[in-house]
Amino acid sequence: MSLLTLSGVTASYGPSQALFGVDLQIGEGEVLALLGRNGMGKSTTVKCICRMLPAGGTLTFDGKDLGRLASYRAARLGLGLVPEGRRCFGSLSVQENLTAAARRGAWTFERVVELFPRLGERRGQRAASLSGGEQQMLAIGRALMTNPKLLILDEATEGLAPIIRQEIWSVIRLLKAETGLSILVIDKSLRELREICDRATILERGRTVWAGAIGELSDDITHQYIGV
Amino acid sequence: MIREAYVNALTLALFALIPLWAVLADEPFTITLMTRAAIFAIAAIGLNIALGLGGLVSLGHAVFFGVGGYAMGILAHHAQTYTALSEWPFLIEGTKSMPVIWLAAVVLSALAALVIGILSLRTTGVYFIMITLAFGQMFFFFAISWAEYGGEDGLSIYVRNGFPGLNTLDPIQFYGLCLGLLCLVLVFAWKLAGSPFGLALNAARQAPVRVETVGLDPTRLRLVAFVLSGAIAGLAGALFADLNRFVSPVMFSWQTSGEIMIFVILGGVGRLFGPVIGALVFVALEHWLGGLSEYWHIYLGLLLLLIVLFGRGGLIGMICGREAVHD
Amino acid sequence: MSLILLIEQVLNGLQFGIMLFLMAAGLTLIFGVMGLINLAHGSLYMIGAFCAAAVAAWSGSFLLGLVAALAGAAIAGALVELIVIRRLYDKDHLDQVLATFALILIFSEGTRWIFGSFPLYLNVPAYLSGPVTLPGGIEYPFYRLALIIVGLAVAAGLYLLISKTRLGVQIRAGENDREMIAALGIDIARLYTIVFALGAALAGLAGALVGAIQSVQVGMGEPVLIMAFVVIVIGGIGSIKGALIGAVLVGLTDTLGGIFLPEIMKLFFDPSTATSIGSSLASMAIYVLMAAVLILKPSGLFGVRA
Amino acid sequence: EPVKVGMITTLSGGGAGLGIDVRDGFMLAVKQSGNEEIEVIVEDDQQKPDVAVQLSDKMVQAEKVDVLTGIIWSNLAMAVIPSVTAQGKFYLSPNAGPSQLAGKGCHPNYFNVAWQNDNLHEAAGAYANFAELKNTFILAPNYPAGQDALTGFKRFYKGELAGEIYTKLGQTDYAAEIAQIRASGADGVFFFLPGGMGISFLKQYKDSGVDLPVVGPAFSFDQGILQAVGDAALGVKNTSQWSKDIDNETNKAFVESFQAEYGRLPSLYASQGFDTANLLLSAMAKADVNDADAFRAALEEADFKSTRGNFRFGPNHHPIQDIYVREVIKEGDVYTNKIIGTALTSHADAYWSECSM
Amino acid sequence: MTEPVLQTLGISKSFGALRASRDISLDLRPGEIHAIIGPNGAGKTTLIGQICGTLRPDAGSVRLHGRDVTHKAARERARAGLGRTFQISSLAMEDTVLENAVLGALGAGGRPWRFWSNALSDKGLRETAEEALARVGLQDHARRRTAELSHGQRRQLEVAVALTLRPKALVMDEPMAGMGPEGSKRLTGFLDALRAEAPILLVEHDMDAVFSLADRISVLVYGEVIATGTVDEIRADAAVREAYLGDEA
Ligand SMILES: Nc1ncnc2c1ncn2[C@@H]1O[C@H](COP(=O)(O)OP(=O)(O)OP(=O)(O)O)[C@@H](O)[C@H]1O
Ligand SMILES: Nc1ncnc2c1ncn2[C@@H]1O[C@H](COP(=O)(O)OP(=O)(O)OP(=O)(O)O)[C@@H](O)[C@H]1O
Ligand SMILES: [Mg+2]
Ligand SMILES: [Mg+2]
Repeated sequence: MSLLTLSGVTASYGPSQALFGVDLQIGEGEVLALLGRNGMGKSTTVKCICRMLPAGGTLTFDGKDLGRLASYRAARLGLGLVPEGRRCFGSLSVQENLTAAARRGAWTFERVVELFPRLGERRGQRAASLSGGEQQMLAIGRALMTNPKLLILDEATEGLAPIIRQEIWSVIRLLKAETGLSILVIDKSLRELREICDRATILERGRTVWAGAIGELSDDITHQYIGV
Repeated sequence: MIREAYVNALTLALFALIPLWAVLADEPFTITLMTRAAIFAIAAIGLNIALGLGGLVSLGHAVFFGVGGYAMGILAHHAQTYTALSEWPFLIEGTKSMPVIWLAAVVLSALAALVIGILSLRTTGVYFIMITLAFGQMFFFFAISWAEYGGEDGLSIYVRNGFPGLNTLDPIQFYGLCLGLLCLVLVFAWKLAGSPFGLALNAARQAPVRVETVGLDPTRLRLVAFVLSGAIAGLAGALFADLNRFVSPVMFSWQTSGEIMIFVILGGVGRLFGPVIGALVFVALEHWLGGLSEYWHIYLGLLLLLIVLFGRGGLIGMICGREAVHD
Repeated sequence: MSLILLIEQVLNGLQFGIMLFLMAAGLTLIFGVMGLINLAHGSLYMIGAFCAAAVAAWSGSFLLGLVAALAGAAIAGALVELIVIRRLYDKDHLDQVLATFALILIFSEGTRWIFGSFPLYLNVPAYLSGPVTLPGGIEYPFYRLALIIVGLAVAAGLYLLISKTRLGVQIRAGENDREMIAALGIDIARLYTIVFALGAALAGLAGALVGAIQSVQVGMGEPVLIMAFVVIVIGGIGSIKGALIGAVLVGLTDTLGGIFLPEIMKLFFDPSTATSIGSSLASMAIYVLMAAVLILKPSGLFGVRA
Repeated sequence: EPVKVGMITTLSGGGAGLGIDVRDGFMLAVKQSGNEEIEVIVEDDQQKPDVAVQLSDKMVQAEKVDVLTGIIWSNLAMAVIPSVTAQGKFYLSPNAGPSQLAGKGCHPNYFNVAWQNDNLHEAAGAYANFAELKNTFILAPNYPAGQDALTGFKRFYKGELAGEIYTKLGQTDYAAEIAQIRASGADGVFFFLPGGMGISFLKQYKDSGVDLPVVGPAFSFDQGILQAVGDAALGVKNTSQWSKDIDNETNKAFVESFQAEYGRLPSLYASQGFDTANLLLSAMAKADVNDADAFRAALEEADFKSTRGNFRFGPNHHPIQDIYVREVIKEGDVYTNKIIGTALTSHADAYWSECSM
Repeated sequence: MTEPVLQTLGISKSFGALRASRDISLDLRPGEIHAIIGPNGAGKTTLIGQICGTLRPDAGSVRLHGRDVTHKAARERARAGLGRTFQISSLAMEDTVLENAVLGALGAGGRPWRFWSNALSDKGLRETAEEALARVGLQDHARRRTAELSHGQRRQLEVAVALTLRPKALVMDEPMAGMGPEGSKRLTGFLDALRAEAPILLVEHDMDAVFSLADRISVLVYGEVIATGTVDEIRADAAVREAYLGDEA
C-alpha cells in the first residue's frame, strides 16, 4: 500500500499557477526521487504535501486525506521536512533548533549528534552564524527529531562538501535499510539518486511527465527532461 | 480589481471638485476640511518616502511637522510683535510671508532630519522606530516647557500669513495653495520612485547587502531619503500651522507621528496615492463619525480594523490589488 | 541632601524601575519574543485595572480584584488574538500597527462607555498599606515593597519560561519562521494565542497592581505603553534580562534626573527658573538615555543583532 | 431667529468627564429656562488644540453661531478664543481662564464665567496663611498652568517655602517627590496636579505615612474625581468658588435638579456650565445678539442668579467672586466637600489692570 | 609572473574562540579561475567576506590590483571592480528581475543621486542590465518579480547582477548551489568563457564543476590553507581526500 499518494494536484501562487496536475506515489519504506529542471514545481509539490500551500486534487498520506489539514496536523501524521534553503531558526541555538521540533521516538538529540558530530560541537551557537553546511545538517537533524514516517529532502545536499554529501547519502541508505523510513528526495546528483532510490517521478512545467522504477530511467529520458 | 491609475485620478478629482462644490454651495467648512486633508496628505507623502520606499519606519515625523509648524509660529509671532528673532550674530526678523516661511520650514526640518537621521540610522527595525520616537518626545517636552513661545499653550498668530497675489484669508484661495503644493509634492514623489535614487533606495530596503556589493552606500541612501522625507513633512507642518493660525507642542507629540503613519498605512504603504487617500479618508471619517455619537472612536476603530483585516496593503490594496509590476 | 535621602531616592528609582518592568513584562513577551507590535498593550493594562477596580468594589476584596484583572485581561487578550492578531502574522508589521491602533480606540471608548468618564476607585488594601521602617531608618511604603517582590518574581518566571522551557523555544522559533515551525508539527497558532493571553494577563496584573497607587482612568495605558517600549528597547528586544536592567536604568534616570537636574540648574539660574528648566530636562532624560543607548549599541544593551 | 450657541468641549478620551459635566450643566440650565430661542450645537474637541480650531472654524463658517463656549483646557482656549473674538463672535468661558486673556490679551467679546486660572491657587495661598503654615512645600506640573499655579499661590502666601518643584506633565509616580517632602522639614503641602496626576499623588502620599496638612485647588477634589481618590482625600482642604453646600436657593435647586436629571452629584464644572448658560440667557432676555454692543452690555451686567451667590464681572470680564475653603468629607458612602470658610472675598484677578478695555 | 588581480596577505579572523581564518595568503591572477574548496565551516565564506569587505580581518591585508583595500568598505571595493555573488541569494525580492539588474548597473556607474530621471528608461543602464540578463539566460524573465523565480533562477540572477558591474575580478560563493544538472552545466560553460574577461575566485562544492574549471585549487581546512595546486595535484593529495573529497576524486 502506498504511504503517500498525490493525484491531479494543482497549486497556484496568487494568480500564477505553478502545478497543473502532479501524480506521485510513495510506498512504505520506499525512496522516491522527484526530478525536473529548475522551476518545474518540485518544491511547490513539497509545499503542497506539507500543507504550506493550498492545493487542488487529492493528497492522501497514511490512509488519511491531507486535503484540509492544517500544516501542523499534517506534520504530526509523520511528515519530516528538510526545506529548500534550510530555514533554520536563526536566533535559536543548535540545540534549541533540535529540541523545538522534537517528538517522541527513536531519534533523540543524542542520536542526531551522533549522526552529525559537528552539530554537537556547535550546540550552543546561534543557527544564523553557522556555516552553510552546518545549517544543512541542522535542518536534516531537525526533521529527524520529529521522528517522521516520510522524510522529505528538498535539495538536502546543496552546498555540502563532497565528503559530507557522501556521509548524508550513506545516512539515507542507512535510514532506508535499518529503519524502513520512506523518503522523498529532490537532488541534482543523478548518480547518487540512481543508487539509492527505488523509483523516480519527473515533473515538467508543473505536471508529472514520467514515473517509474529508477532502473527504467534511461539516458534519453533524463536528457529530455533534466538536460543531462 | 480597478486599475490604480483610475483610483488615483478619482482621488485628484475629489480634491478638485469637492471644494469647488463647497464654494458654490457656500460650505466653507468643507473647504477647511479638504485643506486639512491636503496638508495631512503632504505630510504623509513625506513619510511615505522614508517608510514605503526606504523602509524606515519613523515614529518621529512629528518632529519635522512640528519644526515646520514652529518655524511658521515663531517667524509670524515676531513679525506680529515687531520684535527681532535674533540680533546676533546677525539680525533675523520675523515675517508673515508664506514663501519665506515655507523655505525656513523646509530648511530647518531638513536640518533636523539630517541630525536625527545620522544618529538614528545606526539602528534598524524596531530600534529605529523607538529611537525616532525618542527624538520626538525630546522635542515634545522641550516645546512644552519653552515658555518663550507659549509652552504647552502654544502660539497663536491671529491672522493667516500672506502669499503674494492671493488673499489667504479666503478659504478657497488658501486651499488652492495647499492643493498646488500637494500636486507638486506628488509629482516629486512619483518621479523619485522611478528615479535611479528611488530604485537604489527601494533595493536598499529589501537587500542592503546587495546594494552594498554593487557599490552603493545603503546608509547614505537612507539618510538622503530621510532628509527629503523630513523636509516635506516640515512644509506640511508650516501649512498646518497656517491653517489653524496656531501652533502647539501637540504637533510634536507621538500621537501626531502615529497619525501621520496611520494615514500612510491606511491608504497603502509605498503606493504613490496611498498617503493621499489615507489622509482624505481619515479626515472624512473623523468628521463624519464625530457627529454620530459620543463614542464615535469605537466606530472609527472598527472601521480601521475591518480595513486592515480585509484589505491587503491598505485601501489602495483593497481596491486595486497588489501593485502592478511596472516597466 | 542627606545620605539617607539619597539612599531613599535611589531606592525609589529602583522601585520605579521594577514597577516599569512589571508594566513591560507582558510587552516583553508579546513584542520581544513573539515579535508582534502591539500598541493595544496599554489597553490591556487599562482593562486589568478596571476589572480589578470593579470587582474589588463589588466584592470588597483586593485579591479577588487581582484575579479578575488577570482573568479579564487574559480573556480580552485571547479574544483579540483569535479575532484580529491571528490574521496579521503573515502581514506587514505595519498592518499590526494600524490594527492595534484601532484596538486602542475601541478599548478606550468601550471602557468609557461601560464605566463612565470618571476615574474609578481602587486602593491598596489595609493589610498592605502604610509604611514600614527599613534598616537605616528609611520609611518605605509596604505596598511598594510588595510590588518589587512581584516584579522580580515575574521577571524570574518569564526568564525561565522563555529560555528554559520547550514552550519558550518553540515560541522563539515561531518568531523566526512561523511556517516552518508549523511544518514541524507544532500548533503555533494555539501556542501564540496562549502566549498572547499570558502577555495580556501580565499587563492586566500590572494595571491592577499599579492602578492601586495611581489613578484608574481611561487613557492610563498610553503613557505606560511608551515607557514599556522604552524599557524593552533599551534592554534589547527579546531579552528578559535586558528588560529588567533597562527598566531599572530608566527608573533610576527618571527619578534621579527629576531630583538632581533642578538642583544642578540652581547653580546657574534663580530657583524658580532652575526648577522649571531642570524638570524640562528631566522629562526628556529617559528619551535621551534611550537615544544614547541605541546610538552606542544599536540593538539595545542585551539585544542580538538581527 | 434663535440664538445659536456653539459648544466645543472634550467629550472623548481621558479628559471627557470635565467636558461632559460642563455640557450637562449648560444644557440643564437651557432646559429649565424653557427658552425656545436658543439652539446649542455640541462638538467634541478630543482635547486636541488643532481639532478645537477646526471646530471653531466650522462653528463660525458653517454653523454661523453667535456665541461660542465650552472649552475646558487653557491651551485649547488659547488656540481658539483670540481668533473667534476677533471675528466678532462672543465667547463665554465655562472653565479655562489663561492669564493672557485676562491681561493684555483681553477682548470685549470674551467673558470668563469660571475664574482666572490663578484664582483658586491664590485662595490656597491665603488659606495657608490662615492655617498658619510657615514652611510650605509646593509642587505642580511643568507647563504654563502649573507655573501659574505656583505663582498664584506665592502671590498670597506669606510664609517660607520648604521646596518648590515642577513635576513632569502626566507623571504617575510620586515616590521621589514625597521623599523630598518628607526630608524637607515642611509643615504643609500645596499642590496643583489636575486629573489622574492628583489621584496618584494623593494615594501615594497617604500610603507613604507623611501626614502633613495638604491644600490645593478644587480640581483634584471635585465630585467626579473624589470617589476615585477615596479615603486618601479625607480632611484635605481645598479652595473653590463653588461647593454643593453653598447656601442659596439657586444652588440648592441646581444640585437637586442636576441629580434628578443625570443621577449623579454635580461637580464644579457642572456648576460653571450651568452659570454660563444662565448668564447667556439673562443677556438674551435683555438684548438682541445681533446688536453686539447692547448684548455685550447685557452680559456685563451679569444679571443672573449664580449658583455661587455673589457674582459680577470685573473690567476685564473676569469674575469678581468669593472663594471658599472646603474640606473633603464622607457623607454615607459618598465622598464630597463641605465649606469651612471663605479664603478670599470679592476676589478679582491680578491682571485686570493690564487690560485696556 | 603577471601581477595578481586580487591578493590576500596573511589574513586572520576569529569569532570568539573560533579561529575562522588563520594566516591565509592567496591570490587570483588574470585570466584564471582559482577554486577554493574545503569542508563546511572551514571558513570559505568568512574569507570571502574579508576579501569583499563585509568582514574586517583581525590581521593581514587585502590587495586589489596591488592597492591595499583592507580598510575600504565593501561598496568601495565593488566600485573598484570586485563583483560578488552570495551563497544565500541576496536580491530585492519585490522588484523585478530587470530592476535588480539595473541596480547593478547603477551601482557600477556610481551615480545614484538622480532624483528626477527614470532609471528604467535610461538607455545606458538598461542596456547593461539586459545584456547581463541575456548572458545568464534570464532575458525572458526580465519583467517578473524576483520573488516568483525558482531557486535556481535566482542563482542565475545573482550572477547577472555581478556581471552588470563589468567586474575586473569576481568572487563567487557556491554559484552552482541549487542549480539543476543542466543549469550547472550551462553555468560551467559560461564561467569558462568569462575567465578571460574577469578572473574568478570560486568557492564551490560541486566537484564536477571545480575539476573542469579550476586552473588552481586551494584547500581550506579549519581556517587554514592546507594545499594549493592544480586539479591533479589536489586530487592526488591524501590530506585533501581525507578532509574533503572522500572518494569523489
Ligand atoms: N513564492 C512564489 N511566488 C510566485 N511564484 C513562485 C513562487 N515560488 C515559486 N514560484 C514559481 O513556481 C514555479 C515552480 O517553482 P518551484 O520552486 O516549485 O520549482 P523547483 O522545481 O523547486 O525549482 P528549483 O530546482 O529551481 O528549486 C516556478 O516557475 C517559480 O517561478
Ligand atoms: N558571525 C559569526 N559568529 C560566530 N561564528 C561564526 C560566525 N560566522 C561564521 N562562524 C563560524 O565560522 C566557521 C566558518 O564559517 P564559514 O561560513 O566561513 O564556513 P564555510 O567554509 O563557508 O562553510 P560552507 O561551505 O558550509 O558554507 C563556521 O564554523 C561558522 O559557524
Ligand atoms: Mg526547488
Ligand atoms: Mg559558506
